[in-house]
Amino acid sequence: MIRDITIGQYYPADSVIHRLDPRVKLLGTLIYIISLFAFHNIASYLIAGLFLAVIIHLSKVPFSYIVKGLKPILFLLLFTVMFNLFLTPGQEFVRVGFIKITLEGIKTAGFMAVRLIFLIIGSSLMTFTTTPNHLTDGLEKGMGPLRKIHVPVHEIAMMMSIALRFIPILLEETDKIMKAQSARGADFETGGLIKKAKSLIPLLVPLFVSAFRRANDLAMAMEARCYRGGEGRTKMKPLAYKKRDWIAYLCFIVYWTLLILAAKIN
Amino acid sequence: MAKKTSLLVITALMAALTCIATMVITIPSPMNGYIHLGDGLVLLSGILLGPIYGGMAAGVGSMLSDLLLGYPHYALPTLVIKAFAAIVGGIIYNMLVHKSFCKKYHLIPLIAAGIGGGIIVTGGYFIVASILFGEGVAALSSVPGNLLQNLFGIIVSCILMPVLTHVPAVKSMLAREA
Amino acid sequence: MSIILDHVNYIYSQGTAYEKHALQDINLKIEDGEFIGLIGHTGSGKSTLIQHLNGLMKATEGCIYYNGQDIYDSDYNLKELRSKVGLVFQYPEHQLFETSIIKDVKFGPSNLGLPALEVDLRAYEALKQVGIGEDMIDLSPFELSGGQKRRVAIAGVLAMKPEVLILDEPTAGLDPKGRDEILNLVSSLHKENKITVILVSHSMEDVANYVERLIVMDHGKIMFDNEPKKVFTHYKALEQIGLAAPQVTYVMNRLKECGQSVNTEPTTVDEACEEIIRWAKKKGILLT
Amino acid sequence: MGIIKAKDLIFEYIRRDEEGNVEGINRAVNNVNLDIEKGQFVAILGHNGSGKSTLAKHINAILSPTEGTLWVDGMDTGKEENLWNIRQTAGMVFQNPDNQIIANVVEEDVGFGPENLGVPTEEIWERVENSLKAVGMYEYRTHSPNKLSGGQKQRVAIAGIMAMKPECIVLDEPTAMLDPNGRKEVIKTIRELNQTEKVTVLLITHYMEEVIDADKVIVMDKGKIVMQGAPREIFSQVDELKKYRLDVPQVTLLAYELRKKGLPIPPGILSVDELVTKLNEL
Ligand SMILES: Nc1ncnc2c1ncn2[C@@H]1O[C@H](COP(=O)(O)OP(=O)(O)OP(=O)(O)O)[C@@H](O)[C@H]1O
Ligand SMILES: Nc1ncnc2c1ncn2[C@@H]1O[C@H](COP(=O)(O)OP(=O)(O)OP(=O)(O)O)[C@@H](O)[C@H]1O
Ligand SMILES: [Mg+2]
Ligand SMILES: [Mg+2]
Repeated sequence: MIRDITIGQYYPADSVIHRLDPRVKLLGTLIYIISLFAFHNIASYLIAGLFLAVIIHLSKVPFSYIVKGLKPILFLLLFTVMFNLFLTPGQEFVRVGFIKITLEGIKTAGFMAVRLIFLIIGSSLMTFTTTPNHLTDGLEKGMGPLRKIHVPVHEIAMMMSIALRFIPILLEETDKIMKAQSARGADFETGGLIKKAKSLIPLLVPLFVSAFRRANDLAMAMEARCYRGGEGRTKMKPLAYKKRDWIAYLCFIVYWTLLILAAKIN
Repeated sequence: MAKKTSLLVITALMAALTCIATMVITIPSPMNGYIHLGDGLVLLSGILLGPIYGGMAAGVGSMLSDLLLGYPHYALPTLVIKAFAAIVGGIIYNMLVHKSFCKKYHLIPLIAAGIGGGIIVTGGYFIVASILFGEGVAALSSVPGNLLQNLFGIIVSCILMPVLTHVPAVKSMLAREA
Repeated sequence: MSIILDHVNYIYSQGTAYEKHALQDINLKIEDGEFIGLIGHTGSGKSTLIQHLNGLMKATEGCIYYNGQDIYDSDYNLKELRSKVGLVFQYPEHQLFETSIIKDVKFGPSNLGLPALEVDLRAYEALKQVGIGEDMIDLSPFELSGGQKRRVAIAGVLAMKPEVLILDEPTAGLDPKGRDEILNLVSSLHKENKITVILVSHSMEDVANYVERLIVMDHGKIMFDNEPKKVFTHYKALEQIGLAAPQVTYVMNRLKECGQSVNTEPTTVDEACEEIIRWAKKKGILLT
Repeated sequence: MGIIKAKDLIFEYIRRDEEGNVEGINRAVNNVNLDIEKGQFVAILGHNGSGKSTLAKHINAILSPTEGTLWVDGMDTGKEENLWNIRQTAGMVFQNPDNQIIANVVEEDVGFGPENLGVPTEEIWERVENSLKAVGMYEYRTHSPNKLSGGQKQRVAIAGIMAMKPECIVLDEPTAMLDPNGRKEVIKTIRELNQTEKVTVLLITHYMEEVIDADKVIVMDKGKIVMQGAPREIFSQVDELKKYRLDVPQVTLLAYELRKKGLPIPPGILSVDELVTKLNEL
């Protein structure tokens, strides 16, 4: 249903990970991604994999759901692997005709594939367990310090949340207008590129007119409720770290330490 | 009504429209996620709203579609690249639109802006691909898809621009800037 | 000419968690030249139903026949059907897009591939029918008042010369006079041009005043399908599903409950007035 | 002085062409004088384009007068420094519920106003709870507004205004997009706020049945106030109202017709009960 598009990939469940403060998840995802690039040896990837597995388990998101999210990049993954496999120069491992596979190639391709998979699962876990609205809240809070250098943090967050509110409304509107013009004999499907492009006009003009009318109305409604930017505003739901959030941060520190240790031993 | 609130909401609106344009017609593309029409709206955001707000609308709107469609690993790069593309596109458009030789053919500044923005997008995603998949041919493979998408974007904005100028609210917005 | 719905079912988002059975086993026959009212609470499926009648939505199950032909046949011309069954959506003025009124009204007929002269002719005629003067036709539709925009939008559908005209709450947001004007227009199209009309409305008073047959929907099913008078005798059942009867019907029923010998059938002011006068004369309050 | 007072209020929309030259002037509000007492329930009727919304926007200081003055609780709406106090004193609910709900969760939307006012967090929660309860939407506090019916959304919008603790609410056709049930819910809510919370209510509507309980009805025509008085007074002038493109409730019309036919019924019957009682007394 169109109306639910703005929850995106969110998988509703009641888990520790779902309940974590969005700031933790944002920062955590970032730390995790950096760790994948900062350390590449077998031991560190094992740790990273283990860490991910624990989080997946805690999040209660079914593994099949996660794998489904990997599907769009399957081809890309294969392509990358092949590429690195065949084109990395180095010590020859096997040779079939003119194709040469090197030891280095296998190693790079393996690392590349694992890193990519971890990267995508890691970042997807964030969207699986956090609604876009929560992410927006998290961004506003997390970027708070940037306010000191005059980044309009509140405005950006407000803008994002209004955009999220607009998306389903505008999609519904598009559908309505499309039907109404079809009832007047409009045809959006057949014809060449030019004809198709032209047929969009009866859809787009009313869509923009109504979108701007909505924007105008909403701005008026906001002003009528005394909105005047972020200054002097209080929060109804100030994000406050709970004990579990600190524990989560601690876990990331432990994770990072383990990685350093693993790199040292290597 | 204070302009600030109004501008904020219109920025949100452009972000929403960018996000929708990115999401409605998507052709999954193996090399760079998906091909879509969003770049047209990115360009228009830059032109209509100017660098700061336009960049915000384009970046945030595109980022939201990455998040909603399940490409969160692209979200952050997208935010930066699309914002930058909108800014560059907007600047090019505004530089050219007042030139006499462009007055007659409104599409020239638009196409130029589209090409400018397109270079940013293609280059930006190339850099991202290089980081993700290693430098070389694997990263280069993202380029054709992005160029195609850029072409779509230019076509979309060329259709939309004359449409938008019919909308009374936009008309007054453009008039104010001029 | 007729429209027949045979065991029509429609399910939104089938197979997902948001599944919604919006139409449940609808059987309906709409004859040529009828004036039908369609009422029901929010979400009862009225809009879903009318979008089936011109093929905009395809039934999940069941068949629809227009003049005896199955509209879901692979070789059936749906585009032609849409010109025969004109659909005026809620707030139709939101669909205007052209730079002038006349161009907008021409959009429908020119999509039918008619010769330019015929298109012009139809557009002028439709505008005349809705009472938009020739002096206005070159104005931008965006410069008109709400009521005028509504008329132009209706003209845009009329210009396709539909045999069946369906209107989804055409009077929302209009002032009382504007409301009457639009309904009178629809009524005269029905009477003079013999068009079949289906009117979706939230106003019991309006349907009682205008329509000849009333269909009541509840949770995707047809609950009543009869003359308005007969339907409104079930006013208690209507209340149960969030509807009501016209105010005058309540007056008559209350009088009856108070032991007065009045007929409870009236649904319009005129009928009620007549009935009460009759009662008053019989009772001797009023001299004949 | 009443809570809302207008003196010789004039407002003109000025249309400009692309170069900014004046193309046309439309006087939407023309010489309006108005005095509304605290705690009253006032309804405004008038044809499309009669200037109702324009007048309403003045009360919230969204528009400021071209000429004349309008005071809200003694504050001149033309003065910039009064802006925020005026908006806090007089809240406004608009026609389309979708275009005035800002947040993506019901309770957050209701909290939006108090947040802007800088109300401390604890108190915001208290206000949100109270206002959601007052409009009967407390169970829906964690829902997304996208999934509510029109009437429910509109009640959330009213709660959003209530949470700012205004002394006066202006509602511009809050029921125009709703079905009869939604309309009933909203009107009932408004009545309760007026009666229990003593909020001054200014209701703009095209539905005559909604105004029979008002303390005062104002009729506008082409920017001017042409009739003013208690509903009974106003609705007894059926022909006059028709002249202004308006109407009367159906029972009122029936009573009027019966009276014309010679039945001794007093003018200005407003409800079914009233008419039945009067007929029974004959
Ligand atoms: N696009 C959609 N996706 C899913 N469900 C929908 C969609 N459109 C409508 N519905 C649901 O189908 C049911 C029937 O809706 P419909 O719009 O036909 O009702 P209606 O009688 O026209 O109501 P209203 O009086 O509010 O216009 C409702 O429960 C509604 O929530
Ligand atoms: N933004 C605007 N710019 C120019 N003219 C306007 C604007 N808004 C309203 N008008 C004009 O001002 C007059 C009064 O409009 P207003 O919206 O106040 O009427 P209304 O009584 O609220 O009508 P309705 O019942 O249709 O809501 C109308 O002639 C209208 O065309
Ligand atoms: Mg409907
Ligand atoms: Mg109005």
